[in-house]
Amino acid sequence: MQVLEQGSADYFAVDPDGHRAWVREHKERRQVSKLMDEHEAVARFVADGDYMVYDCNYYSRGPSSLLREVMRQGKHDIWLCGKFTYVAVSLLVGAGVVSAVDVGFFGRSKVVEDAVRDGSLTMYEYSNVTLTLRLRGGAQGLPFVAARSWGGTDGFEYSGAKLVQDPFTEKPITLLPSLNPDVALIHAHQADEFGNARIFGTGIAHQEAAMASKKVIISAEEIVSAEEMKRNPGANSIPYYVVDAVVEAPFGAYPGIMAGIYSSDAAHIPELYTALASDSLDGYLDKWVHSVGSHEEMLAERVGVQRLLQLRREEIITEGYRA
Amino acid sequence: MQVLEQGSADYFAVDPDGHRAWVREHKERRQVSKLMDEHEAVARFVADGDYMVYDCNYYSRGPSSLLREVMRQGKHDIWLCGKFTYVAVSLLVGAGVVSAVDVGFFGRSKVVEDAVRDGSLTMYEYSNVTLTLRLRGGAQGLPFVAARSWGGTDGFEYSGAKLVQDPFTEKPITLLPSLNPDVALIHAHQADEFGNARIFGTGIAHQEAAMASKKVIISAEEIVSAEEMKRNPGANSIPYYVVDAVVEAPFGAYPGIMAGIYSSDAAHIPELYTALASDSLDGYLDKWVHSVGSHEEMLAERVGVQRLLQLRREEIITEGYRA
Amino acid sequence: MTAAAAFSEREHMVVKVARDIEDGANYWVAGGGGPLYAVLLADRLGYAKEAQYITEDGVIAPEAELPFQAMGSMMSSRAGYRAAHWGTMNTAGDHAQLGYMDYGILNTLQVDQHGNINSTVLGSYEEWTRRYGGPGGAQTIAAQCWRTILMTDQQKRKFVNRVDFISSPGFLDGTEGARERAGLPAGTGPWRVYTPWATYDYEERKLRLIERSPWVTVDDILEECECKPLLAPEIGVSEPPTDEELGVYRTELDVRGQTMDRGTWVIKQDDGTYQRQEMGA
Amino acid sequence: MTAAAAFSEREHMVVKVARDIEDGANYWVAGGGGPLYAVLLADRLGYAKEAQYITEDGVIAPEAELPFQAMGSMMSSRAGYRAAHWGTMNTAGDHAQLGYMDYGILNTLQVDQHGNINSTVLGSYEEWTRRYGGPGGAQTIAAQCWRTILMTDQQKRKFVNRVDFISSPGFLDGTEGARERAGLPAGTGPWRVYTPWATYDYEERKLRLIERSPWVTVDDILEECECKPLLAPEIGVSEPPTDEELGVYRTELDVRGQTMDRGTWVIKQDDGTYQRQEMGA
Repeated sequence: MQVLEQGSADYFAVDPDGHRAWVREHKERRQVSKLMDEHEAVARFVADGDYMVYDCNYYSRGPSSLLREVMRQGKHDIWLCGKFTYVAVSLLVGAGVVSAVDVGFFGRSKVVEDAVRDGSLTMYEYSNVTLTLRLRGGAQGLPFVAARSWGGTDGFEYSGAKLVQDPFTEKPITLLPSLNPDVALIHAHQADEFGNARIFGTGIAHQEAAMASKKVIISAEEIVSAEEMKRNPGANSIPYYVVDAVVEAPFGAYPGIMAGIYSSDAAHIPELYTALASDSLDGYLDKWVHSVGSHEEMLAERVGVQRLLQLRREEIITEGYRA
Repeated sequence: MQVLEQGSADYFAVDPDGHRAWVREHKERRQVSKLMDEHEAVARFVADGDYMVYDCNYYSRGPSSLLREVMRQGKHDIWLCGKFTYVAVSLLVGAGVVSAVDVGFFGRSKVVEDAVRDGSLTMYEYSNVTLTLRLRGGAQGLPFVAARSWGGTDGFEYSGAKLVQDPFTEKPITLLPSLNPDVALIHAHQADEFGNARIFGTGIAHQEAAMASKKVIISAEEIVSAEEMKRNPGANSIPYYVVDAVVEAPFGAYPGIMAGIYSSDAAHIPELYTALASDSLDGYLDKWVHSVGSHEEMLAERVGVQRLLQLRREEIITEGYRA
Repeated sequence: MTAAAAFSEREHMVVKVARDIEDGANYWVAGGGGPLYAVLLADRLGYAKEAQYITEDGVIAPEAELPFQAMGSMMSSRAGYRAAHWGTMNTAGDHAQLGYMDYGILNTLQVDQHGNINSTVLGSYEEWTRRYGGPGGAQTIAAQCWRTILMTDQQKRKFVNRVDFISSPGFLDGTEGARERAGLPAGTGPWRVYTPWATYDYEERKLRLIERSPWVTVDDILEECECKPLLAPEIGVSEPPTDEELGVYRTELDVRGQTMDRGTWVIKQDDGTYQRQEMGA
Repeated sequence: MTAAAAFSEREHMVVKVARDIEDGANYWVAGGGGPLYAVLLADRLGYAKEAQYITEDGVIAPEAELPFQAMGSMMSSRAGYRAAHWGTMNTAGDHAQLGYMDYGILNTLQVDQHGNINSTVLGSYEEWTRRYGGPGGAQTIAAQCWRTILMTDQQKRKFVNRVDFISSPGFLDGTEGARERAGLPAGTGPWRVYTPWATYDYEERKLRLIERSPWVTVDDILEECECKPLLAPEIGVSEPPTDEELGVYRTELDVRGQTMDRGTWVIKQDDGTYQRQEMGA
């Protein structure tokens, strides 16, 4: 199985045996409460220098309240898994959190261009599916994952991929290095105190991200009893023993949609775009992140009850978003 | 990526491009009715010489009525994916259907030993998970799947596996050839006429088997409307466009359990074991397969209403087995 | 069906794609906007009621509740309404890798004579002038769907000899078997490029002009191509959109005017010819 | 707790395993019977209330509704009752490959001095005398759980120098790093073997006797080993089961007498010693 070509870029090191050792030493197999507030969860489980993944994005079931807390705590030197993300990359870069991005897709912005230009941000090239595949490989405890895509692109050269000769068909095939992120942030519809979590609707790679990562923070719209979760185990997306922290976060996806519960805040989008089109995100970040002490304070001071109720009212479709 | 060792056995040929071509040409992308009776489904979609996979087994949510129809129609020269199967391998071998088995696990029997000894049955060595992994590879359109297991066994030599040097970690790792079976038989709790199917509870590799296979027959306890299936898309295990035939088969798992609907028939098990312990299964097969024209006739003539109602009554747990 | 009196050029492009949607085929549509609208328009107008689409987040064959909210064309309850199946991104990727996607439809920033697609940088990779957001889902769509359809504007800087960066694969260097040598599935690749002015196919893996819009000449088109496409023996003329097509498009799909408010409009003249008119002019 | 007056030797073995279950650890249990009963017994007796188990069909941490029906220890509603998660076989395999399984417990047919396991053939592969059903889940359990526990009978033909066929991996040829060279995860391997007469661990990857049952001598055990195990400096003596242990075991778990009805029984004598007695004798 000959290596025919390989990318020349650095990639986040893959080490399945090291990951297994971490799991063995750090993952709690007892069913114990992991409930904590967002401040404690991010302080304990997001470290400067971590490789971080989050599922979905700032507009759609993303862990927006956790992302704001990461910015509020001034985490830095984060290597980000930038799959299927519109504005979150720009926000985190603008807040000084990020020093490297594995690019799947992000919304172009001046703040990102400036950071790349001044050398404070390094880009590694992938695509959405190659990143979700890398997470799949990590979620399965494997060092790599095969793909019949990615070969032939110029991104290949700026990635950690290798083109090898498949020893079965003798055709060329791409191997992507697996990802075991240091930390995953995932927003769920429901979770219990142990970390069992339910996500309804589609997803990008929430199960893969949770299974692949060393540390997992779940925020949830609703904390339900473990007894309730056990009544429908087939609806449970993520099992407790991979989860390190559970944060109650109603409207945690704000300003994004939480399908079946509330709509996205259409009024917020132009505000964000205006900020992104400018030289600096400081005004936006000050208003929505730094000038409030917590997610709840942001909801109370910046959004308000009436708007929140209105967002719930606008989400008229609920079919399929209940266990 | 050097091949360090490889098994010397034949394996069912892996050809992802050939499979893609089959999918393109044969899989119906329209939402059309595929409802048919078991006779037509098996006559049209199980061919002599096929590689066949079924999910679960004769005691637990297996496609028992379809397996009996395969025997009734005298299919032969079938290469069987023998994962997680107790008596089904022996039944199919005893009925003259099978000429090769990829062994994951089966219940030892005289009929299998005799067939191997007289050369009419060839065994290839795998394990349960290596077979479900091979199906996963097939379900993902890949030629192989990596595993950190199977190396070091004597079965390795009698399989299609290869031990290669992982070009990322430089450690040895096993590659298993993917499986794209010719035909999959899967029993579901619910299906609609187009082939969308719901399976509740655990499974062995029902989604992988369906996605990996060229032809897919779904039998279901209940045919529900497509409208009903669309009310909870997250509960739908298998999408219509991979399915070729839908067969209504109440008590289709008999004598096995259909979790949440009916219990296994405890009285049937000793009868089957007695047959398996003897030299021939002819008596058992005659009674349960050949002397009845259909699954419904078997239920009516050999089981009876009272027993069926009793089996429903015995299945007291239903939590989690409804959408 | 009445030919519309006024429409944007981009609306014309979406309508052209909608008319070419193959009934009974599967489409993997990238993101929102034109690609998704084209498939939905074909359905709503009855052109291809049995074509189905899959989105990047693993929605299979939904009955989308229109219109979408802003940023709501994926991962929203409206977008996923009454689907056959809800999966994830890897579901969509697996099904594409298995060959279930007859077509992929993409918007693109820059395309070259061999159908390669750039959504990464303008300029060289090390000395870029603009940094874009990467291939997203397009890379997998372009690699694995049987036929890839591109939608883009007809501008010289968008039709280049060689894209600045291959973010998503076309026919690569254009030689026979180049995709297969790069590890991509056999028999896949670019199929059509639609612009507001023109439609292209490929001959021997090289872009070929097959149709023009009635308000432009072949020379106008070639003027807006750095890479000179091959020319089909006969260059067809596309039918402008009808009132019926635009009615559905504007009221149910592009309700926020994403394709309507930008670019150039076309006005039908009394003599039956069409005149381009810049927005705001 | 009262020492039981009469019990089967296999019951003794299951109770020994149950007492050694580590609280707060994850167990991947193979199939039904002894392995599953040992973990459930540890839970019901309060020895390890926070140990959890995973089954081959992907049930994680169930509150199993006992007793099971025949053939109902997997893929049944009782077996999966009130679990934290319902997955599939690949779920169990993935979690094991990721290192979430502290222990695996297996019944086995034949084991050798390095903990290799045979469940395929007796005799050579080409000229076998008995053909068994293959490794099933045991191969993955033995390859990937951190520590593998075996349960088997103490018979000379079961404890051999080299198993006729390695269906599931132990320490392979016993050399250091042999498992890693075969592509298995680092730091895994055989941990204990329990029989009705004896308990073994491994020293330098070789079987070592550490405990005997009170009704047998070390010589009795060695007599029933083709492969001669190492001997621990002190050989402990196992505690026979108590009435409490057997009460739970017989009424809730082994209700059809799978381990009770076969093999040899042990009767406590008035002088406190134990006497073996063949069933039916």
